[in-house]
Amino acid sequence: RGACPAGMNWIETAQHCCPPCPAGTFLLEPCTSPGNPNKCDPCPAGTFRTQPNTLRECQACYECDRQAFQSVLSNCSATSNVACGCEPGHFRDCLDDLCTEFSCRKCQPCTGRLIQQPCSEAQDTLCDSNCKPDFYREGDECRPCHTGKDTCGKECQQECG
Amino acid sequence: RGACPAGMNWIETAQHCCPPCPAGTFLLEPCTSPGNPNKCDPCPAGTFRTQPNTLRECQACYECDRQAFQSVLSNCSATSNVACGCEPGHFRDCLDDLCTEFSCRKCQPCTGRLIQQPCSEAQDTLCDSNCKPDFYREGDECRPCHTGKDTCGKECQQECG
Amino acid sequence: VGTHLPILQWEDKRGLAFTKNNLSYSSNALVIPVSGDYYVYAQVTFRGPVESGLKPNSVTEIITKVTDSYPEPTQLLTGTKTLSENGNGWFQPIYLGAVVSLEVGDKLMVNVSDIKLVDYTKEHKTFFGAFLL
Amino acid sequence: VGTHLPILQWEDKRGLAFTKNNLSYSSNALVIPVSGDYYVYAQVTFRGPVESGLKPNSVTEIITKVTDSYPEPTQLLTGTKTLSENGNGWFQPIYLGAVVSLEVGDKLMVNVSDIKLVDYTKEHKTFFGAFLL
Amino acid sequence: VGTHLPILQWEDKRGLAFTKNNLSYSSNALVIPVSGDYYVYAQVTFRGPVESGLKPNSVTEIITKVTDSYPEPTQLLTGTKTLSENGNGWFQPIYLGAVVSLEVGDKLMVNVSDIKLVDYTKEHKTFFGAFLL
Repeated sequence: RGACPAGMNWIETAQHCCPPCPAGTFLLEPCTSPGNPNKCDPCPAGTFRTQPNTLRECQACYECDRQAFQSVLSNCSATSNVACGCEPGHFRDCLDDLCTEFSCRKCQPCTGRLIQQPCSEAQDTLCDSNCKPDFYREGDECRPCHTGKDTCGKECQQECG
Repeated sequence: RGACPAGMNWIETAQHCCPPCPAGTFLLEPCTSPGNPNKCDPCPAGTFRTQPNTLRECQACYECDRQAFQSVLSNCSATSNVACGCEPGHFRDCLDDLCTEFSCRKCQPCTGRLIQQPCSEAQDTLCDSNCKPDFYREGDECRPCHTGKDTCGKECQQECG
Repeated sequence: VGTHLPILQWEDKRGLAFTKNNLSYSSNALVIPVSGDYYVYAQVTFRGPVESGLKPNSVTEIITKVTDSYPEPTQLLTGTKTLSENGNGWFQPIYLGAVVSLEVGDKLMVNVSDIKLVDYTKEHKTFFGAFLL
Repeated sequence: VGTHLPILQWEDKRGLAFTKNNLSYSSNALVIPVSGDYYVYAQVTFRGPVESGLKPNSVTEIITKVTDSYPEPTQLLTGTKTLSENGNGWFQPIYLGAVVSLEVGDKLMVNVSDIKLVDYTKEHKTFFGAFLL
Repeated sequence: VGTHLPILQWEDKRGLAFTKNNLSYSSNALVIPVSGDYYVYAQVTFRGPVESGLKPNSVTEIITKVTDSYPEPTQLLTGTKTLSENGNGWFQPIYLGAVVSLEVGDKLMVNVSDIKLVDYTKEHKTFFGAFLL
């Protein structure tokens, strides 16, 4: 295998050192002599190359997982893979510590409580631990005082008075 | 395939019957005639053969599972595989009925109880069902009577008096 | 029988995907160009839960052969597993592979129990192929 | 070790099953006709619970090699998985495959942790094979 | 992505392990001697719980390709599974295999989500290989 000068790659099939094709393209035909440079073709739709290269094909773009409520943050381009996030009202439930894989889960509604921190891509809504005024606690739920429907039970009287 | 006299094995590549190499070695080169015996080589480090053989390589030694608190009972030798047990304070939790695969789990401490049977390789500690003197039962735990810290609750008074 | 199960569609040109020696891919099937014994394989990564879908208790992947001359497809390889993951996010790959005798013109397809549960997002998680021995 | 586990028996003629190039099947084993490197593979679909059996906490599949000239079998490939399915019906495939160097006359067998748990009902769910590279 | 995961090291001489036809193993990678289509495969048996480690909720195995001329590795095959086993001992094999086009000098490696969870104790439970078609 010939050693190539810096910035050039050895092409086995052409037995030749050639400069890389720019990012966003791939090597269709390698250079065969100084006068006869590489033939680089743009990455076909749905593929990309983030770096200059002498590779024979571009990488296939990932897709965002519609079924798992993912949304497209940025589309796949010739030089960058797709970037996925979560649809509004969902947050990322990371499946590994680098969050390369995640599913999008519904933000919790904090019914009857004040919201300490709104839901974001990175984190579920943070609900206040005690209930909003005009709500009473039953178990770990906050129920409205005056619904008119059911009678006001023990906890209800205590807090709603 | 020639039939070989007892104690000799047919060697396909040499088209010859040869005696086996001793345990702890493997067949490097088969015999080619009575005057030209086998060339047997010792099993390289990390491998073994428990039986006389005309095999071309020795078996790779197993390793004891450090992460699962296994300890080496006997090292791998040229004629025997490694034997693994459990580190002190752990017992074998067999994963199949022949216990060829097992993980080592921490022995239970029997806090506040008498030990019926101490922990061993084969079995977890057997704790006495009722509490030691000066201990009282709370749920399925045995708590010391006089800790000075918390007051003596219902169960505590009953037993500690 | 497996064939009423939905058929997966495949991408056969981009990235790691390729077909050669005129083994071709058309209308969801690998088309066999030459009779012989082939090692056929496929992996499907299933993942859930999917809001709309019911909580499935199992996932199934079947590699099926369809022959023009015979009305019924043949199930070649089946991988089927019950799910014991409780509610939250789960995923689970099933790999299948074996040697089968195929005739020129036979078509190979992959059926799955529920297309909504298939992780189609990355080419290295769900794939399908065959090679002549 | 491993070989005291029960050995599966296989059907080598009907349906998808076949042997050729004088790779033959006799008394529960594939018999190697020619020394060389083989890709050996097997899938066993386990299922339970089986009334009589205790709740097994794991299932194991082992491809084993037996050589006439050596009294102990060699474990070539092992797939072993704990079961987290609680009580009710479960099923679970284990696929194994790799290249191994074999000598003429070597015999290949498949051992399993519990024969009662093997789904033998369909040839496309439990299968075993090898081919010379 | 994926390549920041730890790389497994392999034993390539003892017991069942071998390399030939100048497919060689050096610094944790299989080095491709001749351009062509290869069937690449690997099985990793994961097991836990491991005291120190947190309770992982998933295990992942990735076969990766590194090319000298390109700064980013390519993920070829990925097997990733959530764990539903509660506290006590669990184990779980993941097998991957497929045909990929490789160039002379390409390097193949196996990355895993957590090396502490890999069962390295027996050569027939965790293995890695490739052969030219």
